[in-house]
Amino acid sequence: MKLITAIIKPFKLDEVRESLSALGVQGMTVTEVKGYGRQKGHTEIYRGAEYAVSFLPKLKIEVAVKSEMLDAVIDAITTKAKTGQIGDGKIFVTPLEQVVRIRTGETDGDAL
Amino acid sequence: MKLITAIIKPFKLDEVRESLSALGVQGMTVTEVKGYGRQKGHTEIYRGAEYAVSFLPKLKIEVAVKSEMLDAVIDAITTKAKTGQIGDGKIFVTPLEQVVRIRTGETDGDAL
Amino acid sequence: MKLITAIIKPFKLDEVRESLSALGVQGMTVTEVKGYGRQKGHTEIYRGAEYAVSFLPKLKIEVAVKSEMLDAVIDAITTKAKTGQIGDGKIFVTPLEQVVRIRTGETDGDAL
Amino acid sequence: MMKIETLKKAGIAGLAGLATLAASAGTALAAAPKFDTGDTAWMITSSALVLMMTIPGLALFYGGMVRKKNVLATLAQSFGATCIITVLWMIIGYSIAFTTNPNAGTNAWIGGFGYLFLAPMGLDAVNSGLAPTIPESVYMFFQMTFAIITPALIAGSLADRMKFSAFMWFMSLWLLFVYCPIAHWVWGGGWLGAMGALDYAGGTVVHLNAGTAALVTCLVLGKRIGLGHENMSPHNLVLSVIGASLLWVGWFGFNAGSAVHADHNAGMAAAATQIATAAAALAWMFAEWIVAKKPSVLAMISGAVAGLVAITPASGYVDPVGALIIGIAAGVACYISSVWVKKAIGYDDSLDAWGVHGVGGALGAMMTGMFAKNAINSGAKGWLIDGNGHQMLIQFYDVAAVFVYCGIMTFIILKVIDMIVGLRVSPEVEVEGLDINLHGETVHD
Amino acid sequence: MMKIETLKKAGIAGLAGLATLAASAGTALAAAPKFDTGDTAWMITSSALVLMMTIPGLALFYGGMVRKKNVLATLAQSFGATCIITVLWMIIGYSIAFTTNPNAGTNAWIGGFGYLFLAPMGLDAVNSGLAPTIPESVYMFFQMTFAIITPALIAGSLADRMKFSAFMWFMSLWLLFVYCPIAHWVWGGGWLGAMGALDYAGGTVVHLNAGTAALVTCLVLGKRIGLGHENMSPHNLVLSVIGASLLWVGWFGFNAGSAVHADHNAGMAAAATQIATAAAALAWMFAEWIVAKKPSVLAMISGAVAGLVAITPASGYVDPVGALIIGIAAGVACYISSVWVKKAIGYDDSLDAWGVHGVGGALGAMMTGMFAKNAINSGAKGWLIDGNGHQMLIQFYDVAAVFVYCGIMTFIILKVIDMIVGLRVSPEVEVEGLDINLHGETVHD
Amino acid sequence: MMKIETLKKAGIAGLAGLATLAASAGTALAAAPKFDTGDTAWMITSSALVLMMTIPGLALFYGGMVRKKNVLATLAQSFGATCIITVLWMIIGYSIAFTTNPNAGTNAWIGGFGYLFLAPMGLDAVNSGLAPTIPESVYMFFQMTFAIITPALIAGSLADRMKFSAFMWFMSLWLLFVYCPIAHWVWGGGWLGAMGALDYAGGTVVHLNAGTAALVTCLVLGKRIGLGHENMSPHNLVLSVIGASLLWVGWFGFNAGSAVHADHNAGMAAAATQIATAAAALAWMFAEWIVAKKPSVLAMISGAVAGLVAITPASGYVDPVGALIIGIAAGVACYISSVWVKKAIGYDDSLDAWGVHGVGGALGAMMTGMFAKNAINSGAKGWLIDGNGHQMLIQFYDVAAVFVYCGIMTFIILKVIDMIVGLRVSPEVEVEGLDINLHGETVHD
Ligand SMILES: Nc1ncnc2c1ncn2[C@@H]1O[C@H](COP(=O)(O)OP(=O)(O)O)[C@@H](O)[C@H]1O
Ligand SMILES: Nc1ncnc2c1ncn2[C@@H]1O[C@H](COP(=O)(O)OP(=O)(O)O)[C@@H](O)[C@H]1O
Ligand SMILES: Nc1ncnc2c1ncn2[C@@H]1O[C@H](COP(=O)(O)OP(=O)(O)O)[C@@H](O)[C@H]1O
Repeated sequence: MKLITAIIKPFKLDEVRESLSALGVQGMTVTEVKGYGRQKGHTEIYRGAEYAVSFLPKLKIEVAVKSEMLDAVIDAITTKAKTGQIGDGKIFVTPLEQVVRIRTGETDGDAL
Repeated sequence: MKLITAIIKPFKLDEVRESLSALGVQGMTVTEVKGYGRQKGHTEIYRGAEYAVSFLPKLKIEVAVKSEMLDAVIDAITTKAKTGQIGDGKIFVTPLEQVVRIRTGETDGDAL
Repeated sequence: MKLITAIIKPFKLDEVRESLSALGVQGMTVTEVKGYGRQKGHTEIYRGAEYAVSFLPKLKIEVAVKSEMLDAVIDAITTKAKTGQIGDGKIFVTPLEQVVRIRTGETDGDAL
Repeated sequence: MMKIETLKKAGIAGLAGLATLAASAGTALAAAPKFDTGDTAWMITSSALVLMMTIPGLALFYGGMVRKKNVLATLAQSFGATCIITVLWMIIGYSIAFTTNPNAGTNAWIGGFGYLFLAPMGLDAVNSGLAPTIPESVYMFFQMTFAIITPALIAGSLADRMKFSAFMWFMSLWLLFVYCPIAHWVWGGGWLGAMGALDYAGGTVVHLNAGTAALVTCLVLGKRIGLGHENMSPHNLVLSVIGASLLWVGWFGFNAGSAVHADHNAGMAAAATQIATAAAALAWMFAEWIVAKKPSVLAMISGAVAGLVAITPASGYVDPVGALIIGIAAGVACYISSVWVKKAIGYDDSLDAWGVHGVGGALGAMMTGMFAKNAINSGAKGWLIDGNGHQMLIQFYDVAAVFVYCGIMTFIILKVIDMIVGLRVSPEVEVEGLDINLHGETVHD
Repeated sequence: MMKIETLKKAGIAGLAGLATLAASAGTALAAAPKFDTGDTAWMITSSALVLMMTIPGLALFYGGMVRKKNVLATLAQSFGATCIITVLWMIIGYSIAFTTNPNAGTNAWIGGFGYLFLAPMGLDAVNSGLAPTIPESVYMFFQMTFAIITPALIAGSLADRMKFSAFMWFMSLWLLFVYCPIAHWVWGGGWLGAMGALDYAGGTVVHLNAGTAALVTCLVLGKRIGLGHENMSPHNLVLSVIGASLLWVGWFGFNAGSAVHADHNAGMAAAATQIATAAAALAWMFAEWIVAKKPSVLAMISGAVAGLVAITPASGYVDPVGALIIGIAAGVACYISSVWVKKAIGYDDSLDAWGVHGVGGALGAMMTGMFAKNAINSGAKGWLIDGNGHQMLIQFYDVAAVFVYCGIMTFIILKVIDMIVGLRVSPEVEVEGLDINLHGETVHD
Repeated sequence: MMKIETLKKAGIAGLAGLATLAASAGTALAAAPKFDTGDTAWMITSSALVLMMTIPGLALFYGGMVRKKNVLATLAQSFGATCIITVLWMIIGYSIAFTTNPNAGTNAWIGGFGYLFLAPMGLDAVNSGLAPTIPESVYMFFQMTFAIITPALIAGSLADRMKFSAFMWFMSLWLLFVYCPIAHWVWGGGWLGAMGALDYAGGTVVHLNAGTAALVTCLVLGKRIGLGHENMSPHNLVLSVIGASLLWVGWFGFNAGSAVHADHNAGMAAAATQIATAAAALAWMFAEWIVAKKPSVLAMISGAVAGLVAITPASGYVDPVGALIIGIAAGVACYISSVWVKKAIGYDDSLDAWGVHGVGGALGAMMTGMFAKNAINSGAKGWLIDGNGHQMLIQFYDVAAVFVYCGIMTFIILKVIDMIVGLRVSPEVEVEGLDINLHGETVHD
């Protein structure tokens, strides 16, 4: 199994979620994060002075999937989260050795 | 070593933390997240219209442990975080290649 | 590639970010988290009663890097985030199998 | 306002009235008019209360209802309107709205231009027709606070998407070309007042007027991006509850202050206001409780504001029972307009400025005609109690005149501004939020 | 209230007094009573200030102290209470509390039923016994704001766990069966007032009364889930500080307004209120600073409210030094009751409605007997300064009567409601939060 | 304040004046003075409004501007100052500031000591020189609210880094050794008033005074850790907007209340205040819009406060046009001082207490000399309109005297406190936040 971690622009969440559901992904976990990268941050004004805010609000989506679904999911996220502008985000894939569903104790595939 | 990531219901945190301390786990990192899954979300009312909030507040607990402690920890979390209702959450296990304690520079086992 | 996850004290963020940029790391993702560990928490007063807050505010920094940069980055974080006091935090390294840049679809090295 | 009342009084009665006032305020013959300290105390207090309705009252009521990314921009609208209108009112607004035009014919439509920059307003100046017992400085200030909140109310329908520069232009032009004339028509000696329209504190001049402008504005601007699928429920109702509460408290300056005396009319207006507001809040709350199964906090505070709006024109003319009925009607009517009608027709009146102020103001104006009671206000004769059905017609003329004139003028003003500076922010700005893009600030958390 | 005073005055003095008032308000012989504009201005202002105490004052004071998941539900309680009580007061409350029952015997216990829906309250109506110089519409409104905040105070002990429907029932029944009778006993012409009990603005009628009900309510409801191990400290003291500040500011309408005149009694009451409040805030703050090593913000604002409560019955009767002593005593006593006694006995008075209002109200009532000064209020003779020890006994009767009657009636009312709609939410709802479950809303962040 | 006015009036005029006042307030010969109910109503209201300026007004204005970790500590400063100053004012402050010292020579510098604990202040007491038509209890309370906000304003420059214990000491000593003497010099019968300095509501006594102390304090304390590279922009401008709005609303009690009558002077002061405030807000906003390309919300509210400050000394002396000019000047001047001068010189006046109150107060005092108009206030003759250039010199003496005396005394007081309890928190505490460390509380979210 794989753990897919995607950093996306906040207002893209709904579209991404829908397309993943369409693929049969039954769940995901979302975290509000601040991202730093090529995309330039905003400047806040304070007493006439400008202050550069280099961290931008992003959303981190974590999805655990069976290995065979990996490409489909990556594909769905990339197409839905893309705007073509700098700052669209990244997708990271890490190995997932074990999954447990707390409610039932089911493990791995059955737990997703 | 392993990195255990558990998604649980917020009000279960204290119980889980206590049972982990009991096992000798010395630390953990907790993040407020929003979860999407089988558990149905709430509906917010706005001007008489209902709006479905599909993401529910959850807590993500990350615990780095020595491999030999893995099962004990998973076990502790499952028992403590379980309510039996849909939405209790999941546990994900990922391989952890290296750990460093910033304060001392100690690594791996000693860093936990 | 590796995914480096560091838990640090909040006010150390700027220093760490600068030293990573200096190393040529082009991006990172930061999350506000609550940490539990050896460092003692605060006590809130409420109606004259003291209540121990065992979780302390920390920042989690996630940086995806090419394997060859791993040590340099770990080194930079450790030196910049260190205060020598308990609670400086940890660095976790996990394997990273795949990276995609959503905007361009570039993968792995090119995506960082 | 006192006006109607005084107008209608037979000369003698009128004189008598003024005499008494003068008497209770000391000798009327002194070179400098002797003002009534009680009336003056109450009217300065009322002015401060009405100012509080806009900042922070209205600012918070609206600010809590938008999404978090736009909260500061929404506060900036109420605050900015307060500032620009204050200055314009001092320069010309008061003059054209509340002073008499030397040409009687012209005076039916617009006031005089002799008070520019308030130049003639000396220490002892008095607006003898409209506020005989207090210094004109106080009356000018009291009316200024009405001139401030009326345009500011419009912001409810344009929330989340208008440029700040365009907004400031809009407030300025709308004040001069819509509010000032209409205020003069009804209160300042113009044709609607002469016709006998009853509008104690501004059901048509303030609320229907702002509501109509709000409706036109949201139609001109178009819908917000994401409306329908994105969650646009209030980001922080705590702010809205503070705002609604301060609107309620401040409204006593608005309605009871419109007596322009600290007297029995003011007292009755205060009582009617309190009763109608509570009744409307309960009506809307129960309506939603029945339909949506839950009594939302937004329902309670929206209902309260609906009640305040509807009782505004009636406050000095109706008795407690009349107020109770008007309140209940307002709560239900505004609930229907804001929840059902809006959805049915599909315009994006973001925070229901038309649904609450437009509908509530028109309803209140008509019900004033129904429940006005001569025993409560010698300046009025209503339909149901005093059998003066003709008043309903006058009220209708008032409503129609304000709706038509305001609607057309607002449309023109918006089109002009759109050509010059543009009305709406870019989609990127709208999606990312107005706070950081228009004002370079955000609420940290 | 003036009442006691007027009661006690010998006929002649009384007439003289009224004469002067009438005089200063113009000819007393006019068909319609001529009201004093200054008194009227002050009493409308006072009513608005007292309303502000409940919304947004009390709503925020309580709302900031609960956990974030319950903040909107807590605001809804203050706001909902304001609405339902306003309507009930207009329908029957004022009549049974502040009008005279034709049957003298019955009048000792309850007022008349002639004022239902305020039908007889015309434009020139005046409550000559209780408020001779202002329109009755104003006095009715002023007393309404007291009737609103008293039940609303109870919400402090039932926070985080009561159904909204049950709460609305509770407010309604408690107003009619507990507040109205007791208000009549002390202020409306009933037996406690006749006996000579001194309660200037409501130490027993308002605070001990609400506090006692709060104590009974939290005992009947039981403790909150998680009490003891879960962190239940205030989620946002910024809101509580705003609330406490507005309570403080509004309280001048409460205490100085109880003079029912803009006169020296009102002035002295205002001064006493300010002094006692500050002294109590410092007393509680220092007490905690010494014990818990830190001066918490909650300590300061709780102490301020404790001082406001304790000076309420005394405000029009004591001099500045008396106020200072009462304030210090209140700060320490309420600190002990809220922090130590509560923990010792173990009831869950969530926000210390009993600890502050019950204890502070009773303490204030007794200390009023001690420090009342005839030179400050001709209607009172206290123990320490005027040597009238008997007053202490009267004050004790007052305290005992309110405590016993309120305690029993509150218990009965709660049991009845529990049988019909149920008092407490389900454990799931309590754990997950009242905002989303009862009102379908949350504060986004 | 009335004082100057009365002082300057020729004996006869003066008597006449008092006579009229007395007349309008009933017979002056009665054993007990008959107070004017309208004036009394207005002055109690004004006192409540000015208290509201500090809590919650100033508390929120400052609280929203600091970083989130220090918001509660900042509120605690305004609230704590309110409490400690109230008690000290009752014990000795009022006596030395506003009562006459038996020794005429000494009286030029400090008031009498006969009013300790307000012991002589009976029910009918009146401060006949300064407030002839209201009870002294009211006047004492009104002046108390000025004594509260002045030291509290200083907190703007010491935010984020001072110990709470040191702060409470500072407030206490500064009140007694700086505010009370200066208030006596200008208003209480001291030498500056006698010299003819015009300061209607406190441009020098309140704002320049607090601003100067703020400047000295931030210089003594040193800069905040992280200044320059860390983001120290306001954490929640919603709070600051509420605060600025309540300051604005409350300021009518401050300026119009300084007429000590509900009369034409009060009315004119209110009008001038409103106009200058709006003009200044727009001036600062446009200045920033031009320079930084965006009109920030902070610019609007800072400008409004700058206008309120600058019009304070002038409010009762200038006409609307004068007010407009003063407002515009204040907005631009305070923008420059807070944004450019501060950066150039490099002191860390955290929230610009000096930049706004010091600069605005001094500017206002001088412009009062320029625009004071005898036709608006018979007690004043200004330079530009009345051709009395000499007034500019008097105003300058006033400014210089306050700046020098306050600067020196503040420095000494701070040094003494630093030796005894220490002024600044430890770096750890400063970095981690004052809320949790000084008060054991945090805002949960
Ligand atoms: N090396 C990295 N490690 C972790 N997160 C990263 C990394 N680089 C970028 N990110 C995340 O991806 C977001 C977008 O990256 P950015 O360089 O701004 O644009 P793009 O995705 O178009 O290259 C950043 O805001 C950050 O949250
Ligand atoms: N595939 C997944 N990847 C990541 N997180 C998931 C996934 N499925 C569920 N979750 C997380 O687990 C939580 C509980 O899952 P849910 O399906 O609602 O109930 P249950 O755990 O009983 O199956 C979700 O709210 C979400 O945060
Ligand atoms: N086993 C662990 N798993 C995950 N996070 C941990 C673990 N141990 C510590 N942490 C994180 O590191 C932070 C610092 O650890 P702590 O023991 O307090 O001090 P130190 O890093 O000096 O040992 C904690 O607050 C927590 O966020």
